[in-house]
Amino acid sequence: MKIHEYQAKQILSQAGIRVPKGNVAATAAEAGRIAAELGGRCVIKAQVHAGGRGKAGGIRAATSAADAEGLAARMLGSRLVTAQTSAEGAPVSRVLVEETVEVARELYLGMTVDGSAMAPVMMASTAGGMEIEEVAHTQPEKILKMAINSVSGFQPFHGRQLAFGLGLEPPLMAQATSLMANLYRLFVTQDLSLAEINPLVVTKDGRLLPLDCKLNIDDNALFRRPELAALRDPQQEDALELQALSLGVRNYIKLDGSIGCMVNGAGLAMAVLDQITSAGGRPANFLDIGTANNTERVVNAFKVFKADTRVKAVLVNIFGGMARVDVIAQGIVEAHQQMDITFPIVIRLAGTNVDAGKKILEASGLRFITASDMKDAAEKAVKAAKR
Amino acid sequence: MKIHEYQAKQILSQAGIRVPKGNVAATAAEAGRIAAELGGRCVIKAQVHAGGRGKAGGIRAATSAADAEGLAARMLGSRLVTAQTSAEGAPVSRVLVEETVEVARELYLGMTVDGSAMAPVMMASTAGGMEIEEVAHTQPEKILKMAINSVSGFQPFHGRQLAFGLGLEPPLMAQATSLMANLYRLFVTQDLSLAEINPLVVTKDGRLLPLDCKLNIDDNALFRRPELAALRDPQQEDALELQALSLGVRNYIKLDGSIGCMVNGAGLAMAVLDQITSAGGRPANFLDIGTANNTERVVNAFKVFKADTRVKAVLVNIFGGMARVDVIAQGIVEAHQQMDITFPIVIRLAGTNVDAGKKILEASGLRFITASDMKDAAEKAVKAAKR
Amino acid sequence: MSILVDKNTRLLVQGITGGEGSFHAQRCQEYGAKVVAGVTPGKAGSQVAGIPVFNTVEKAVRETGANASIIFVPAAFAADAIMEAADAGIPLVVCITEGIPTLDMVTVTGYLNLRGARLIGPNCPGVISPGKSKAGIMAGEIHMPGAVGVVSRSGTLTYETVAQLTALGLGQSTCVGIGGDPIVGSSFADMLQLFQKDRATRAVVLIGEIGGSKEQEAAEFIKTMTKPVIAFVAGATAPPGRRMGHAGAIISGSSGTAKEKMAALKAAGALIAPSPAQIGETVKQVLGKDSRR
Amino acid sequence: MSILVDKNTRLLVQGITGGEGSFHAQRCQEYGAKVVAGVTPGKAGSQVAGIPVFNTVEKAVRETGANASIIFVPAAFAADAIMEAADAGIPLVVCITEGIPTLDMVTVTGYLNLRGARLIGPNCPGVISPGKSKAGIMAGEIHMPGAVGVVSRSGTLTYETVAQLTALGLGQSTCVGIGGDPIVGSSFADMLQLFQKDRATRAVVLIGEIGGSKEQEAAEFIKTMTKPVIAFVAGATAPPGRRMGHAGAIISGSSGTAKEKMAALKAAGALIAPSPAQIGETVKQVLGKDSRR
Repeated sequence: MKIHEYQAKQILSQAGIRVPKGNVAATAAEAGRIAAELGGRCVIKAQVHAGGRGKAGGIRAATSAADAEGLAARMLGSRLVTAQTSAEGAPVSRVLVEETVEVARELYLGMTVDGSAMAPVMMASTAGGMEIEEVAHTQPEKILKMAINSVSGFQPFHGRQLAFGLGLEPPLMAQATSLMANLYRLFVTQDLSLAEINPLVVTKDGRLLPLDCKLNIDDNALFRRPELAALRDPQQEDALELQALSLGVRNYIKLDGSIGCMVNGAGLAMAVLDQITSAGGRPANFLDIGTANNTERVVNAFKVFKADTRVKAVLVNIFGGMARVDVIAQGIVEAHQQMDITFPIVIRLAGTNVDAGKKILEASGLRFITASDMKDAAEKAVKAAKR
Repeated sequence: MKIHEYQAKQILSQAGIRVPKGNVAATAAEAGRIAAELGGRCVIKAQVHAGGRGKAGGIRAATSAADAEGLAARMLGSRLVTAQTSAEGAPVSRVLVEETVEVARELYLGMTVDGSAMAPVMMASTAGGMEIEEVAHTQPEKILKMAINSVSGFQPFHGRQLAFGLGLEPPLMAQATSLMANLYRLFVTQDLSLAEINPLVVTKDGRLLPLDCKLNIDDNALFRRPELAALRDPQQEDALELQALSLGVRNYIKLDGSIGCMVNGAGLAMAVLDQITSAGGRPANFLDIGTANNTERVVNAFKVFKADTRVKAVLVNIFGGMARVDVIAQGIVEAHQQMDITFPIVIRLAGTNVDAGKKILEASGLRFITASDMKDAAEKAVKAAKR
Repeated sequence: MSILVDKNTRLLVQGITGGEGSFHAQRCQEYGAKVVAGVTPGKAGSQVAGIPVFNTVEKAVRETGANASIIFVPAAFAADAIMEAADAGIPLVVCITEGIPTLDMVTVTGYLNLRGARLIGPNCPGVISPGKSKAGIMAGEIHMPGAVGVVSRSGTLTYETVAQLTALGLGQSTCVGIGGDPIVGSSFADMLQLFQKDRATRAVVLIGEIGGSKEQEAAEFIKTMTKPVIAFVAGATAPPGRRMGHAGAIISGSSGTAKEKMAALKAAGALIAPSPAQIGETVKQVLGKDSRR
Repeated sequence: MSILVDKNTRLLVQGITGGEGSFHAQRCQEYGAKVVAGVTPGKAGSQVAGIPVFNTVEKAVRETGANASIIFVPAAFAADAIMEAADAGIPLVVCITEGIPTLDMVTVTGYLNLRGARLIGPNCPGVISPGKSKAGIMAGEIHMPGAVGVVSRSGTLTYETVAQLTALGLGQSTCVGIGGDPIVGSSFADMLQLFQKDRATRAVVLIGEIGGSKEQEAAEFIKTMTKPVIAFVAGATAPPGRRMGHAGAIISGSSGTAKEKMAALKAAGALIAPSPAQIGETVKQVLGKDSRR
């Protein structure tokens, strides 16, 4: 789960990490007041769940409180289009008003969990302010990586090694190791899946400050982090995905094509997308219907397909295992009973209770396009969507 | 470092472990008031740093607030002599006034660090209320032990295995695993060296309650546990040991003989005690003078010997390594200059700067009994003490 | 022969009194697995389909000699269950549970490493050695005994693959789902190593996914193998930065894409199936050509 | 030959710019040890008696090839220093520091186990292989090269023993103080195993103390040894339940007493010195009688 920059900085601050002075504002007047408290000169940052804000005009310097109020007024209520958002952009309902910082150096500090090391990894780089994946690709030697196993946890020596590696001598070294220790503790105690401070700046007055910060929370751990789960901002999420979620269809991701997909299992679902693409079509979504054996979720998935005006055809590919084919088939029939479905449906069924499932579809008297395997299904769906 | 039962229970309570209702009192009137709040019927427990209080009359049942006040009045200000105290006993300056609990079963739960497992170990037994070392000796199968390594930490399965092993079925099982998890967290986060809940009782109304509790804190970790260090009660410590401590002579332990000992190194100091004993004498103390190379500590050690009226002779056995023999010798001379020393002093010197040390003693013109090795020294000290 | 499970496997089911645990304990039993015990704390003394239930794994192992465990307990309690199995000395732990917090798995894998236990999963379909034993949730009837090893990060895509193989008359030695999470107990390379040593396995199918670098690590091991490996990586058309159902299936940076993974596998000598529907055919081509037994 | 340290030991001194670190770095150097580097964070570029100082152990190892470390940093920072050395790949770490919190050592020993590094100490005098190298704080001049291995929980009692041996013309192969704390990196049994394998060692002196059960574990190993072991356990007359300077030296329960320890050692075949002043004599008797080379 993603959260906003201002929320991430509040969390850093609670974890004992010093952040730039400032506050979040939901109205232009509020932004002006905060700017005045900061002495007028400040930075106004649009709060959206996407990077690339600077180039897109989402981060602006204000010279006075009035200027700040004006900038905030223009940002608030608008949609910000960055390289990382969709073409419609993300809605700006809050701005972060922060002190202007005189930057001497820009560094990068990040944490994630490394599946190969099976441990949290702290990453540091002198190439701060840049897209770290770009740096990893072009200048891998510029990224210091340290896997921190859970036997030792984060020790001061980890911090010294990274800090000296960044060229930070005392007393900045001590600031850096303390910040890293706090970030590690935050990461492991709060179930973060990603923490990025980019840039982490050394100010001209000798402070180490997170100028921007991104924290993602492990979705699987939200059940035990209710205070973090409460930070979700639904406005930043796609409308169709939100609708799917509210209908209990959890593993739904909107894509940009015209073929709605309903598959059981994430791997098979990805393979179906691949198969559609190689058949010359474009999927409208990823959807792993999962294994919960009830017809309601199937009906709800069809509600989402119907709400998606781009969908010209639907491909159902089910290989029963945990999931039972007859239940899925029953769900498809119920969907037709509950709503007016006009798009063609290609169905490929296999696995547990497949015969019972096929009988249900036949008995319904409804028209479906049946397919013998996933390749056949993909080709038929592409053809159906083009009609 | 030891603390009182009432302090230990406060710490348990802060760690989320339910303890019997009650409070500590320094006056009989206070004890009466607490007893009244508890409904009159209660238990009065003398707070001393020693076990065996029950048999020694340090734990008494009161039937009313007035009764409680009377019992407290008799305990407070007295000295309690138990099997674990010296003959003079330990002073009672506080009593714990607690609810009377109807006991259905008595269990034992303890934690310590096992040097062989190199990990904290949780121990549980159905033989609650008994001296656990006695149980370990006579019925070792009655003690369940579980080493908890720092990779996993305490996991619910550890708790279930111990709880089921104690015959605790749900819902007591859940109470027990939660209590154990809290005790483990307390132990490792607060640098305890020993935690014993004995007995841990199952009450007739189905509660799991620590009826008595002993917590010791790792002396080496007191520097980072100031709030625990503040719980020290000097009244419970031996006067000579306290004096030694206040003089900076840290590794001093009072024994019951007549030969004062000053040795460098704990192992050698123990060996010297053994040598004195095998020569037919009895040491007055254990004293590892350590390696701090200053004469003041040596002088202070002699102040302690002088304050100890039982000391008839002093044995100095120094094998210089980190510690320099000349500094020790200089200290001995300074001690004679600062105070009137009447007991004979047997000195055996070896190791770093031994020649310089011997010269200092010779040049002083003072009379010492010199010895060639530790056996010789012990024999001469025993002889000197008998004169 | 086969890997991981066979006729000697004595299976314990953790969470056996729950809906899924009870259902699959019986399916495994029906398939021929020796299901010797179940564990649900507080339910000792009861039975599920004749299988005795114990309060703790330690006790279950002591009384029944269980040497493998399959876990169905909910995500919040699964890490504890895995460690309990390892602590009790069980050498093979299969965790079906999906949705375990990633940092729990950091602890679990560290602990299992210490105890020397092998974990398959979590968030996986488990293991089947067709005709011998099953410690998993896959439908037994689509499988057929034979000489192809299958290892996959995905459940249903494994079924798809197995169905293709069986339809072409290509039986399987063992099929393993290693799980779709960012941290899983066993890697592709771990399983390839076992398949390489297994006399019954003549070729291995590896089914990867976008995200992480487990396929690249597998490629390093494939370079040392003498048996043919047929590979497919799902998610070539998935958008970057999104979690595709499997928590591990996020493309981050350049190394997680299906394209790079397939390139690494190909460079290491694996044959890449052109589409998910053609995995079986590709295996058939390879085994047809392969002169080694 | 010898154990742990010899002419090939390239010693790193952690905390080299402190009083003790600097003093003993020079004493080790004077004794003939190759002291190749020192570490004090923030002091990189400086020198102590010609020894280059680095900010981190990792860097020091990379630049100087140090393969052993001796640690003099204060107790509050010592655990971190030990782990830093192990993390940098140093196989032998000697920690002199006294007063390290016990739970820090739980973490440290778990981590070193993972990294495969050996720790001697903490709260110990270190290691000396007379005539070859010294990674310790013992006075070099009381030692003499020879065939007796010495292992002890105590510092000065080791000196006492060595002085007795040297006075009797019995040189030492290696002398190791394993440390007096409840949790130390290496046990008696670990050291006995090395001495048993060491061709230069003909007999081993083991000096134990009250508290814990390390001597009993040593006894188990002694049963398997072909070389004679001469033992003494200090603290026979110490009162129970008190911490005798060494945190480990507390008699708790029945198993920690000198009497029980000596009985266990004796039963395992060790010769018990009748008093601490007679350790040397006892060794002389044994080696006189011992016909094996």
